[in-house]
Amino acid sequence: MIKITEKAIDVQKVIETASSLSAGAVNVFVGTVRNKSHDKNVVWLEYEAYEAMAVAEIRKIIDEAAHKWDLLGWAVSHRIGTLKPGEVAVVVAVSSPHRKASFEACQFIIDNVKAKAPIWKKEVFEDGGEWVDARPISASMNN
Amino acid sequence: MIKITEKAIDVQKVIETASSLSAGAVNVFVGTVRNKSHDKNVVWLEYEAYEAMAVAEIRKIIDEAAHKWDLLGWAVSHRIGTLKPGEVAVVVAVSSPHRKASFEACQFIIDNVKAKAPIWKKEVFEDGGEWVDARPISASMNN
Amino acid sequence: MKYTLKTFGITRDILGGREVDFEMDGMKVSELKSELAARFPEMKSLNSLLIAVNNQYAADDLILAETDEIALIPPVSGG
Amino acid sequence: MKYTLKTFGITRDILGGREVDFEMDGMKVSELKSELAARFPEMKSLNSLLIAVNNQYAADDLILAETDEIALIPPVSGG
Repeated sequence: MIKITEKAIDVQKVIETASSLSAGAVNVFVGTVRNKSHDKNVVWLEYEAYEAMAVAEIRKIIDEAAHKWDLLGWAVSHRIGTLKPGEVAVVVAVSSPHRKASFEACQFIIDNVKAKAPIWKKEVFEDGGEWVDARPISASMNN
Repeated sequence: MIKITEKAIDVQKVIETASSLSAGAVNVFVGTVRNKSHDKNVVWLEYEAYEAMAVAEIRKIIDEAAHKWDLLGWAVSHRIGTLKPGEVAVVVAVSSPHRKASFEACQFIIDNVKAKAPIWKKEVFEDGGEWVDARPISASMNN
Repeated sequence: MKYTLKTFGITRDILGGREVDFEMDGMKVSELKSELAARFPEMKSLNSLLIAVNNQYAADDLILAETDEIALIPPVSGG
Repeated sequence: MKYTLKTFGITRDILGGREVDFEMDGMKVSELKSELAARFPEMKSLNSLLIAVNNQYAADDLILAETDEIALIPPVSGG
């Protein structure tokens, strides 16, 4: 299951989707909104995705992971829209017969989703907002 | 939170216990009962723990992890009693500011819990039961 | 040639629209990038800019068609 | 000396009880281990046997007291 959604993510459901009766291990990464960034208070985050392409890119990443590790189940859910600190932005869950593979595959997937999936976030502080990583830090800090 | 319990583990609750508003990353390991072991059907598993000591050993493991990585929250819950295939036997959740630390700390904790905590499981097959890892494989296979 | 550009993240703020018509003589992805930089100097301040064509990241020498779905991909920051 | 042994996992099957009284002359953990192997030969088939005293894994030369909480720890298999 690959899902880009405006609704709150049900972590338990994502885990169940990735689970398998023949898997002993499920590894889950939950990315949440932090209340601080660059020592400033985060009021909220805006996420947007190029949806069709994001799903296609995540599918490629999953295929690559399934080629490297013995995966029995997997699920990726990414939220878009307005998120408050503490809310869940992304969940990746994978199951495999043994735990080492579940850790490695889950980390591979989230690392690549963050690096390649066309999804963007804007951090909104008390004094304005900023697209994360869009510009060099020195430039963006002067905004 | 360290918990040894006869009741079904609420994974979502364990994750929430480990989460923190200042953490962007939560890694979670869920160990489930497999329906096969050594190519035989598992009918159920019996888990038992030396509870007071198990809690003390897990606490030592957590302390060691908190010393090595920047942990903002953590929770370990281990089930005991009779478990059917698919049921959750153990959940480890840790949160940290960055995801790499959350993966490494979670793996360290589950690896050590499995190696050191005084908890035992007996696999019950259609033709009898066996304490896992108690004897060399050749001996136990002849049982 | 007249292309339609989908914009995301900071490129939407710079170009000022979700879908922007863009006329230029060139037909290559590399030419689109230089034209964007020429007409919107702020584009040069981005850490990176990729172009996606029909939901795939495109190489610089890819030839664009007016019917392609063309998207501007500034540095991603999901997760 | 008379000790009380808590048993777990396969050691409970071998000794036949959750808490077992155990009399012997020795007072060291190492002596308890050899006595167990002598009286319950099946103990020798285990992959390992640790002794916990008062909720801590004990070294072989630790001296046991009759009031200690002594537990037999066969190979663990949690998770």
